[in-house]
Amino acid sequence: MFTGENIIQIVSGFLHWAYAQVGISALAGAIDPVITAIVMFGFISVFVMFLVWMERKVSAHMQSRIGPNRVGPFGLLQTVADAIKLTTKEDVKPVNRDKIPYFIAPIVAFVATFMGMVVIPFDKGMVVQDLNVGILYIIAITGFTVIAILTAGWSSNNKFALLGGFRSAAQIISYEVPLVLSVVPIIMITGTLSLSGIVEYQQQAGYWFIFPQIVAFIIFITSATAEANRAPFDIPEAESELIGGFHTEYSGVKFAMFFLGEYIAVVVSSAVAVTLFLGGWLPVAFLGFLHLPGFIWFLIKLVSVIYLVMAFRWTFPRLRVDQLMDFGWKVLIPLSILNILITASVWLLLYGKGAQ
Amino acid sequence: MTDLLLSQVKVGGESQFGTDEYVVNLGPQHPATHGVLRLIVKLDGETVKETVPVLGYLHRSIEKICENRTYPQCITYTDRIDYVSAMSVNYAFALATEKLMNIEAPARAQWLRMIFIELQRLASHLLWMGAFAGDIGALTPFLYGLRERERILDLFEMTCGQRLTYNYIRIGGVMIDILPDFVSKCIAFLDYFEPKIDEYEDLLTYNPIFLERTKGVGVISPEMGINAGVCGPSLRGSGIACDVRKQQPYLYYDQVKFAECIETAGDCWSRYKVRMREMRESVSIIRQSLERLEPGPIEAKMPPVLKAPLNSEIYSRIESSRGEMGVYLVGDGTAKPWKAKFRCASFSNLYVLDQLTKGWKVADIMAVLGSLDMIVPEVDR
Amino acid sequence: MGILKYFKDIFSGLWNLLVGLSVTSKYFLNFKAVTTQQYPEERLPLPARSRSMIKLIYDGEKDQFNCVACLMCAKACPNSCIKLEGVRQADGKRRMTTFKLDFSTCIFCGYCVEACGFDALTFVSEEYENAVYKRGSLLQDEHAMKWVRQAQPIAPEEQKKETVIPAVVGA
Amino acid sequence: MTNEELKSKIEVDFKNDIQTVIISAQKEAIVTVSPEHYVALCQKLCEEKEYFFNHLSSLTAIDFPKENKITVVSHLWSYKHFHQLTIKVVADRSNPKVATLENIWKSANWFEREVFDLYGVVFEGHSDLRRIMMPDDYKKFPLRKDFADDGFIVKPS
Repeated sequence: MFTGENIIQIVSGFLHWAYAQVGISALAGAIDPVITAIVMFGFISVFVMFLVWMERKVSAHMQSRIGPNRVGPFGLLQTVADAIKLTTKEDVKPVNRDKIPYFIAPIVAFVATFMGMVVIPFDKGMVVQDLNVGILYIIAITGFTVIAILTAGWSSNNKFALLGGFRSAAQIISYEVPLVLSVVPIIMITGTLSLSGIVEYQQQAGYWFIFPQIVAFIIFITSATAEANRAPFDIPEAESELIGGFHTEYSGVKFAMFFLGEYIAVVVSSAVAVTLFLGGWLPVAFLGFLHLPGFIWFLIKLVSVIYLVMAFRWTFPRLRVDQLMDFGWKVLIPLSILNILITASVWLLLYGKGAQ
Repeated sequence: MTDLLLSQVKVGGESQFGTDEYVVNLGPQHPATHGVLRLIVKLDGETVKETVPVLGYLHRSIEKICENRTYPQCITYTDRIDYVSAMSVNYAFALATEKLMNIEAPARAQWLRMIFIELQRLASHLLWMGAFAGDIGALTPFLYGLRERERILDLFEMTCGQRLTYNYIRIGGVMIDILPDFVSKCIAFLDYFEPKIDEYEDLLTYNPIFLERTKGVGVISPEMGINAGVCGPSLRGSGIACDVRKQQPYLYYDQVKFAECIETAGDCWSRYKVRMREMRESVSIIRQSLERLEPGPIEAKMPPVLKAPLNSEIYSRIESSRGEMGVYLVGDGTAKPWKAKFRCASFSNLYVLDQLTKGWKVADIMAVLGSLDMIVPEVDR
Repeated sequence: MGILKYFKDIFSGLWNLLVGLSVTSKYFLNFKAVTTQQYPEERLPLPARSRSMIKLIYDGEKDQFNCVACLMCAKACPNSCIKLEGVRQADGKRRMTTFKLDFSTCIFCGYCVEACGFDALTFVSEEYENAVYKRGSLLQDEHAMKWVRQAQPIAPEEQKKETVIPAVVGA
Repeated sequence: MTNEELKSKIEVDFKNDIQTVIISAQKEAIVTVSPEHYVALCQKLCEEKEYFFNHLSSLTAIDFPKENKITVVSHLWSYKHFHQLTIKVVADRSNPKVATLENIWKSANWFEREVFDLYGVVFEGHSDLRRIMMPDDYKKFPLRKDFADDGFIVKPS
């Protein structure tokens, strides 16, 4: 069967054959992860470009427009053209910027979100590094973006950017809490922090966690949207209030890095949502006869979740900064704590003390 | 968050970390000011301490220009006063001139004027709805609003040849009669349009985020609203009946049935509700007017050169899309007005912005500004 | 009660968000609901009355412009953007010699066309791409504005409507 | 109240304050008031139950260079009785000074700033009398009849 695991085996077999040909078999252990990372990087770049195109198409059709349709078939190459434009364009910098933080901020924003991809299992065994603390790792590493955004807002020496940076700090810190709390019930049930382990548990149990944990799913998607600074929680950017927020003064490649960082954050959080709640690479039950490889199922689910996030953006107004805090602290956190309590008590009732 | 920090600082009397006023220039080029309005906003963290509008970036002195043009020529400039609702301003000037010179427009012209002014009100409110939602952060209603507005503009272009500055309503009548298929096209549009209003309401009215952003924000109390000269839908949101169409009927507004839309809360949400309900009323007015449209002349008999009597003056008011639109004309016996004054709703509505935003957050400036339905060319003239 | 209201608010809020999502998703799934046009390829014909460009009517049979330089258009123009001169010919009729219209100040109000009593000025709906690269190109003379009326007959009711326009403008 | 009733009532009530009250050819009631009674009259018109002119619809000025005067015109409207009144007060053109109505109707604030900006009428007691349309360092008063519009027209090259 043509599954993700087979692909990995074939590829690694090919690689080891190639190493033997050039005589560096001894180094294989060191080179393998590097090559995997490069492949990952390529895949993610292409996928993010597809997402940008998808977002524009989705928004266009929601607004009864056509969207990009000039470059390539259905405008698919539009993002490539945009990327070329952004990379070749002049990098306009404010004179009184704080030079080093201004330079570092977009790199941190890009890298921090990108690192999250390392532990996402696309298929059984198709994962760069299957950490046993995968969820913790993702939550920790994506939290880095707040530093990037705050640095960007501060170093641009622009009033709107500074306001945006402060808003972002307040927002991301308060939405980390419900994000983590919504994941806790699943960890309680499965007893593992590894993402692959959670998917395997769903396979054995025969159901996806979205069914017992619908509340957690809603809380997770909401907080993940807020974490990625996307509408309706895009107050750090808020183009009708703060023009561009923290990236007001960024242009060219640096802007592209922020832009890509935002989309990768969407991919990472949606991928985690798929893994935790939608059964990762498992096939949809009533469509099992299709016998598609696991990573195709994963991508289908991923794109559906991302569509949901995009539909939020193009339907809802933006919250005000204090209402955002209120919503986070007064609605999401109590709900997620309640969810933990209910899950724990039901599990105790059902399985007794020896649950697991 | 900022409030908390500040309160801690102030407890010790002399503060160790002084906080500065944070002065931000919103505009003249800013995505949310609908043109070239400049707001100097003094902030304390996210909280607004003072909003000072700086006007005049679009001042073209249309009143001075009108003093040097003949009465019919002035109409072309009234288009530019409020280009989102040009028909209403056209009519405001034509009405003042007709009263000044004792001209009575024929019945068909009056009904046509009513149809076009109400269509214009629909177009203007649609653009407003989109821009208001856009200010709050929902971008899709803007496109929906423009989509329907486009069909209204198509009706205008079919009749008078222009889409924005019509110069259609003239002194003593209208420019040109409608085409034979106008009535059927107009009814088709209304049939298409009415379900769309429900769609906008689905999208916005009870959306919890929209409610959060607009309910209780920017409350105009009735006393303050009247005293500060707020008018039109913005004042009707505070529960004051102030529709000039009801209080000082012009055209044939006393012959059609329509309700004056009044909400009582006075916040952004009630102003939104008033305008949404007004769209439905406008649709009903257009339907009634189309039924009563009868063949006949479209232009009154007039002398070839229009001259106002010596020492004559008139102040006439109409309800434009944005509120009360007054035109004050002083005639001196020549073909040109000695003085022309346009009293515009946006100008007097914008005055309350500072009082409405004091103590609120930055984002509320956009919500309040959007809900007041302000158009910069009308403020600056 | 407070707790109940708290959960009720959350549920009604969620429901209204879903109602909003259903509207946008309805348009997303209906791919035929597109209302925009692809401009350079798709050109919509403008209505016949469209005030797109002012043209001077040229009579091909008599090999001359219809304009007799009566200056009514120049008087009617609110911005004084029309400048024209004429001469009295040997047969006693006036003819226009130079005609200049400054489109940089023209506001397309239509008063000149309405004031013209000799069928010399007209609006055309075919030409509407009036942008130029140099501001000077907007000052057009009679050669640039020359336009020969097409032979196609105007619909009778349209013709009747056109004649209703009275020329009550000017100082 | 109709305009005739308004006229006769004002004639009786404010005999000492007003200069003239007329019904114009366009059927509008127009009161001309002397500058010293201007604010007091407006205060009464705003507050007394029979008049109740709670809405200052417009405030502007007219320039008469030949008579050497600037007339400040305000239009009042009552949301309760649906009647309209025009109030005129005459100022000297060389040094125009009129009392402010800001303390009666707040909306007069910007209207008076506009008149100050474009006509140069100084409103005494106004809280914030700055230019509103023109730049702060502008010297002329554009809506006066002797204003020369010199050098603003850009001719095409």
